Amino acid sequence: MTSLIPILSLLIFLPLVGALLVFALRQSASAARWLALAFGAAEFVLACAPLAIDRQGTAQVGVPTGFFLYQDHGWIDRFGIRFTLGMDGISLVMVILTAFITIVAIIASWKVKERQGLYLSLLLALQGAVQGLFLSLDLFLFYLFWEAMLIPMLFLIGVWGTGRPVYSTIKFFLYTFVGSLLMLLAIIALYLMHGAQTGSYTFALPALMHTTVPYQLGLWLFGAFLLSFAIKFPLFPLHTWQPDAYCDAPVAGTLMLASLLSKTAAYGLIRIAYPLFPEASRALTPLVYVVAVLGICYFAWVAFAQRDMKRMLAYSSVSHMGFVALGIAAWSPVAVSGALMQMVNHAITTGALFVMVGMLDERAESRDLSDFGGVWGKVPVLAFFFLIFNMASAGVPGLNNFVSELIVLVGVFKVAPAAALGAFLGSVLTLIYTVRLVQEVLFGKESKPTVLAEVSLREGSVLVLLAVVVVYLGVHPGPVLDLFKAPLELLLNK
Amino acid sequence: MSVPLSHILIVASLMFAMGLGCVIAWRANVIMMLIGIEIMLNAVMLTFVGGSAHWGIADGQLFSLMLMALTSAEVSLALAMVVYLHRRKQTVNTDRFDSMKG
Amino acid sequence: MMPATYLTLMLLFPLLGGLTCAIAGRKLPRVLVESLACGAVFGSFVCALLTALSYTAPTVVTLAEWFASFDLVIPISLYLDPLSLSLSVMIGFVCGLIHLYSVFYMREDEDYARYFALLNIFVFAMLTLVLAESLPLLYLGWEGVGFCSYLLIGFWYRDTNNADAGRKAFITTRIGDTAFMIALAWLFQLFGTLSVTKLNGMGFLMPVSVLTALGILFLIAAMGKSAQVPLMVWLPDAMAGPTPVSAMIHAATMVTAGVYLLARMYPMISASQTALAAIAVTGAVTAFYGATCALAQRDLKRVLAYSTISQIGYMMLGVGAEAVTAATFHLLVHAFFKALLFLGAGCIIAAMHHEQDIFKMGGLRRTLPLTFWSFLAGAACLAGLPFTGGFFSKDSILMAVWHKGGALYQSLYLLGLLTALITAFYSFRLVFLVFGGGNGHVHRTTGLGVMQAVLIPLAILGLFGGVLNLPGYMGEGLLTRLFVAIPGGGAVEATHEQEIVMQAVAGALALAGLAAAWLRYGKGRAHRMQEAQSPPSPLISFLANGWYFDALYNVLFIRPYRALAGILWERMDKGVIDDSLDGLGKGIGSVGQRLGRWSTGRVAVYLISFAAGGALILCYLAWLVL
Amino acid sequence: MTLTELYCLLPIVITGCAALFVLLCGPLLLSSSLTAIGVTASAAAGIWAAFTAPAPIQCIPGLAFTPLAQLLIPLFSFAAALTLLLSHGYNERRILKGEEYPATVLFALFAMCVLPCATNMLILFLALESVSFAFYILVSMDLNRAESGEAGLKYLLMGAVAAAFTAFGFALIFTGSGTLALSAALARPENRAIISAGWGVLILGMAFKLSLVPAHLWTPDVYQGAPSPVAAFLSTSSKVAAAALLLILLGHFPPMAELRAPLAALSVLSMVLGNLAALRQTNIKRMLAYSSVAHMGYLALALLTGSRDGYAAVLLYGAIYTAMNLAAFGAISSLSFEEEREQITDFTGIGFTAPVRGGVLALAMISLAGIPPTAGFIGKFFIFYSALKGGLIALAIVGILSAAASAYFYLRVVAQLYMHRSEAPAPKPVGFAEGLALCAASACILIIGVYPGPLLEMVETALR
Repeated sequence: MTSLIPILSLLIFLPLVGALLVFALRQSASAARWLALAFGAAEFVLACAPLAIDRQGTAQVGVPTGFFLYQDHGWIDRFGIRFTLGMDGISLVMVILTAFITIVAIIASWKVKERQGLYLSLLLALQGAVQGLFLSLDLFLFYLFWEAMLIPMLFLIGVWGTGRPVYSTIKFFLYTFVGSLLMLLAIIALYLMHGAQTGSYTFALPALMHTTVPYQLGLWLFGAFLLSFAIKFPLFPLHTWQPDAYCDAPVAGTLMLASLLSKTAAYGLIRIAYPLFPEASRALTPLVYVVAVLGICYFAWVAFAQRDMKRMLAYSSVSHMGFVALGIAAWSPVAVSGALMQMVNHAITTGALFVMVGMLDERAESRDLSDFGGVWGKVPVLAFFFLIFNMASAGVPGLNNFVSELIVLVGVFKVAPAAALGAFLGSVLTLIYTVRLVQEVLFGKESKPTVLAEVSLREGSVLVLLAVVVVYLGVHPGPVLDLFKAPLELLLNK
Repeated sequence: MSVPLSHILIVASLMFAMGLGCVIAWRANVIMMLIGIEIMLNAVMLTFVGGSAHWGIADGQLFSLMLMALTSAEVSLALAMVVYLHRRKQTVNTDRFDSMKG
Repeated sequence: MMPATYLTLMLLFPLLGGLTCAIAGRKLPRVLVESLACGAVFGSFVCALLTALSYTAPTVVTLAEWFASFDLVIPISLYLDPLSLSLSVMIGFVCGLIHLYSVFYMREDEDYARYFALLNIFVFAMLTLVLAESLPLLYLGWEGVGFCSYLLIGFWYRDTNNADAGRKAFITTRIGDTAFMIALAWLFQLFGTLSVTKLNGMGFLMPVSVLTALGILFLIAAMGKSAQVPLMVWLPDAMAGPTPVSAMIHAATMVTAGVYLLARMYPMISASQTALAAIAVTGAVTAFYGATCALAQRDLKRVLAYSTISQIGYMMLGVGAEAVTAATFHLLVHAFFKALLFLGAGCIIAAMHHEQDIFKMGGLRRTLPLTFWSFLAGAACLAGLPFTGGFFSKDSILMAVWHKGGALYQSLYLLGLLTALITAFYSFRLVFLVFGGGNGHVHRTTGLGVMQAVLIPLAILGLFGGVLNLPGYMGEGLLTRLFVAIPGGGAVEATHEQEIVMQAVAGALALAGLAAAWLRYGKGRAHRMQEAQSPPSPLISFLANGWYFDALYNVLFIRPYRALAGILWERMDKGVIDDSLDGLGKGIGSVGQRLGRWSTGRVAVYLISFAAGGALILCYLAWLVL
Repeated sequence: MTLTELYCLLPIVITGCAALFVLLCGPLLLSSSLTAIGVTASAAAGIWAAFTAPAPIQCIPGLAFTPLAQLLIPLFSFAAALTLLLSHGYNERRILKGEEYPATVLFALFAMCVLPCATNMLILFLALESVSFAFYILVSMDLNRAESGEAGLKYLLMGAVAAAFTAFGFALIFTGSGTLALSAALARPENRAIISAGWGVLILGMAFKLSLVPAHLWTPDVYQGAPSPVAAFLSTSSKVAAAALLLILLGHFPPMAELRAPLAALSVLSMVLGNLAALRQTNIKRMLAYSSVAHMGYLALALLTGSRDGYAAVLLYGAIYTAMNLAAFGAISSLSFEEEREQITDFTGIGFTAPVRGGVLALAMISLAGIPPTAGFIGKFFIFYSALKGGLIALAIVGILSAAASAYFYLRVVAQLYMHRSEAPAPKPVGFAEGLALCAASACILIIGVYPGPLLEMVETALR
């Protein structure tokens, strides 16, 4: 169904316009802040708008099945590249998630001291690119957004980062860049192959799905896609950019990286790589299982050794992303819906934890575990939220991560019990470092400085927002899971 | 036509190679290098003339004439530069002009 | 009213109470928080009673859908049957009393809001665990109680030891929980459902080997939660929490969840004799282990903790011997008398100004008479003195074991008897050391009145708990009648003579233990007091340190884990992966630099390279063309 | 001469006349008016050419207003105009006075305008060499810096040798085929050896112009020594001109099979060496020189396909590369004051102290690295698309990997611009002319990056 208002384009361009306006207003930090927040909020409203429309609508001519919002414009005719956007349940959830996380990021960057306007403007630009990625149905367009995301991120880490920001940001960039360039070759190869077979040269994803790819070549092409996505994911052993980047990025940067950018990779696997190369993906599935399980356990284990909270969370974040990879690898409806759910939950939980570490860092000017202790006694409200998010991350039922991990594991167990068993082991390891984090920060004797500021209204609002989502998704994730159902049926039956 | 084309080509190639050799070998003196370049261009002209003769058309000669003009322009430019550089560094050894590298 | 309403309210009261305390507790007046928390639990208890009164037949109540993904549908559904009903009544009652007790016990603590919030949420989770019909919901309760236990053990978080104990409990039980999760995933793969009732009904469809494996997974889950060998190490440390917490969580309710789980899944597991045998062996070994360790403890609460381990071992043994009723019976009675003992210990500790070493106590029978009598009742139950509740319940288990027959079960029976003897001995060792002698002095008495008053109903229930399920020769048991409908719930078909003989044996053993304790600690008290000053003998320290399991695990798991974590990070992550990439980058960079050096700055080199390139091309062409 | 022919020739006439006019009347006019005249003339030539229909020119043999000219003349004019704008402020700061400078730029433009119009080898060669001549002078124009003269010498010597090679190539091809006219030239099988030798020599001469390995060694020295605006002009137009020459030749002589391997070798070596050698360069101009080696390697890759797609990719990439490098060198030149700002460390914090110039430089770097949504990405996409379509899979993979490595040194500049603190005072504000040039270049980068349709269309038309 194509509505009168081009919601999909607006979803992409609204943040971009916002970025420009905020950039224009950068001289006045407070104006820039409120404007950015206003754009963030407007985007969120816009992102939620499709919830209100009829999503069952009858199929229309020219619109691929399953997409209840669809837009198609000519763009670069020479190559048959079109500006095609489409929204189904999966992208809807991802779009809402992006809008939500961006709001959190904007509020979390309220106190950025230097060049705040520019900072917020980059955040909005990044949001625009991510939204574009989640909506594009043209492979070229997808790739464009996939790479364009890197630019704002590059600056966010490099300019506002701490530690070794330049090293980290360039490492992050190069890592992802190598992978994505190989993916570009694969995309072009697929495009050429499809063109040669059908005579119509197009990057349209639904059309490309019908390409017959020889098995050997398919392996290579899928390998290129997989490599690119695995780096962004990141999967073991392609992850070493990630702790550095997460650690050195400013709070909002880490939030966007951990909560959204890693999701784009998972989204790419689900939306593009797996459906495009069903045979090749089947063949490489054991590999994905191995790296996913290895990742879950290995990262959880390494996380335990960390002294820097942010680095610990960075490892924790990849460890949890392993469940997403696991779910995708199993490629059964239950497992993939679990993976998608885990993407949402991971974004919320890990994002919240990074925000909280940012708050602690702001207060104590340290992220080293040994500088903390007895925070519970000093700032009980903050500690309360810290505990909740950590428990969510450890998979305590009633909170969000449990649901998705359960679905993934149940789904995976059906297909590959051995992989699921490995992941179960990981859940023990997860708890080990989580309680260590909780204990060293919250419990023990009060360390210096003995007085920390309690959460402010601004921070409180963010935390409450996140906590409500954490609990809601833990108790009643039905509506979100329902959205995944129809698109997954289509994707998996291909 | 008494001289076969192949002979002309062989001579021209040899001249060209010798000119190139001169340019490479006489790096201590820019003037000698310029002479080497002249020899190379002369080989080119010879080829053109030979080609013209072979095909019985004047195009090659025309090219040779143009080359002569070009050469003179080139040499004048080069000599101007030699004078300029000599004034700066008191040498015409090209190996001395190596402040930029890497 | 419908049972659904009662059940919902039963869960909602403590949940809302807990949430209110958690969110607004610090802003509310203390009295309000306390009465809210107690009210919520008593509300729950009332609901449980009402449910019990209106109970007719097992029912499944589906309240809502938790989540659903394709064929994986997880409802929030509750299952009301005699097992869950009896447990929820017990939980409501015991927890209610302990809440009341806590109000006075925690009188001086500033963090009352956190305390009551956790306590209430614990009750909610425990009731969910007991009432759940779908396994994930059961797991929610299962983890929920674990979470509350974690935070309550480390309630006085400023002392790192307390927090460590909480962490240890959480992690150790998580190992068991993982087995639970695996079983859960596997069950879904096998049966396509996670409903307890459906699973129990379909168990027979599967080959016995699969059921054995499932049974063992559930057993591992139970080992974690119920502190059975080899996952028992956390429970003694868990005594770091406030004493009412120990009473409620680590004696009466949460730790018995493992037994409950096995009882709940019994219809399915029971198809596998191997699984049952494993359960029975675990139980018997744990019972023996706990009892021996309790012999040598000096800390009042640790004695009780080991005795809890031991008593739960009995319950497991009961399940393993196909006597679910007996196990449940013991579970209920144990809940009463162990809560009683802990609460009594709490009174003592409060009165002794947080002194927990039993060798520094004495003479309290005069200064704390009420506590003394109640504690004595509890100890009698624990020791299994004839005609106390503990006597009947323990005996019904032992009888079932005997009755099951076979070499294995008979040796387990003997082990059980031996344990019973030891139990009687250490129970009265405790009594004599704490209350005997003359040098009793009490530091604090405020609030003790109510705290001691709470002991009375528990003491009565403990002593006369036997009426819940009297042996066959005294008339049909209440529980047996209730449980007869469920598999494994029927009474053991033994003749009255057999029953009487066996009870006589057990009673005699208990009395023997009492006598031995009297000889050693009643009469020889002064001697023992002196002995306690000197370093303990190897055997004593072996027992006192829980057979050195902690040290063993430390060497086997904890230290390697820590060390490997560091190695993986420094050597593997930073060393191999990252450095090799950095090295690659550096290598490429220096190759580039070298290539850049080709530009020497000398034009002659440029010309030579140019000419060489030309020569190469021409040679190639010549080779190709000529 | 008919009126149509005059119309067609007008761009050449305009630039030629403007060059002479500037040279003759220079002493009488202010430098700003010289710049204005130069820019106006280039703009006029470019716009005129863009809107003139291709037509043959009968009156002058060897010339025709080809579709290729319709694309390339505007492109060269654009580059020349921007160079003049950039040079205006630069020359004032560096005290490069005199009318010779704009006149030489216009001469170069004149020769460049002739080049795509050529229909015979003589004109082609003359045009190409005239371009080089102009650049020999421009490179060594800065008498204040010793490097400038040195660069001129190196360029001249290498250029002369390369010209001899090119001429020898033409001579051999002429001898083998018997005509100088491009349209009539046919590969005669009996002279295959001569013609292929000619091609071999010619390609090497062109490799010098395009700075392909192993004829690339002069590039860093010359870029470093030349005044920055000249480096901008040199690195863009002269390369595109050389590429155009190859295109014209290849378009008329179908490339022979034996040339594939040498071209492939040149391409791979250039891509790899250029990108690797740039990695640790500390001098931004030398870094850009190596980067241009690599970019020309990509171009050679597209040439190698021998397909229409490949040639289109060459032209598109040439155009895009022109915009990118003009922006990059433009930013450097506008940031150079008393001394050339050429060490990468000199750019610390410039992104914030001089936002426009820093931003343009960063944009140029991002575009050179080929990251969307900049033009560089479209160019790279087209190149690798044509390479894959032409079946050059291994080369494409090597190329893309080296391109990935290249991101490192481009980003290093970006990092230097924005991610390091600097105590240095802010540079003086940018002049109008330079600002205009920078904005024009960056606008091109962005517009082509987002909406390359029209340019693609133009490229397609040019190849018809």
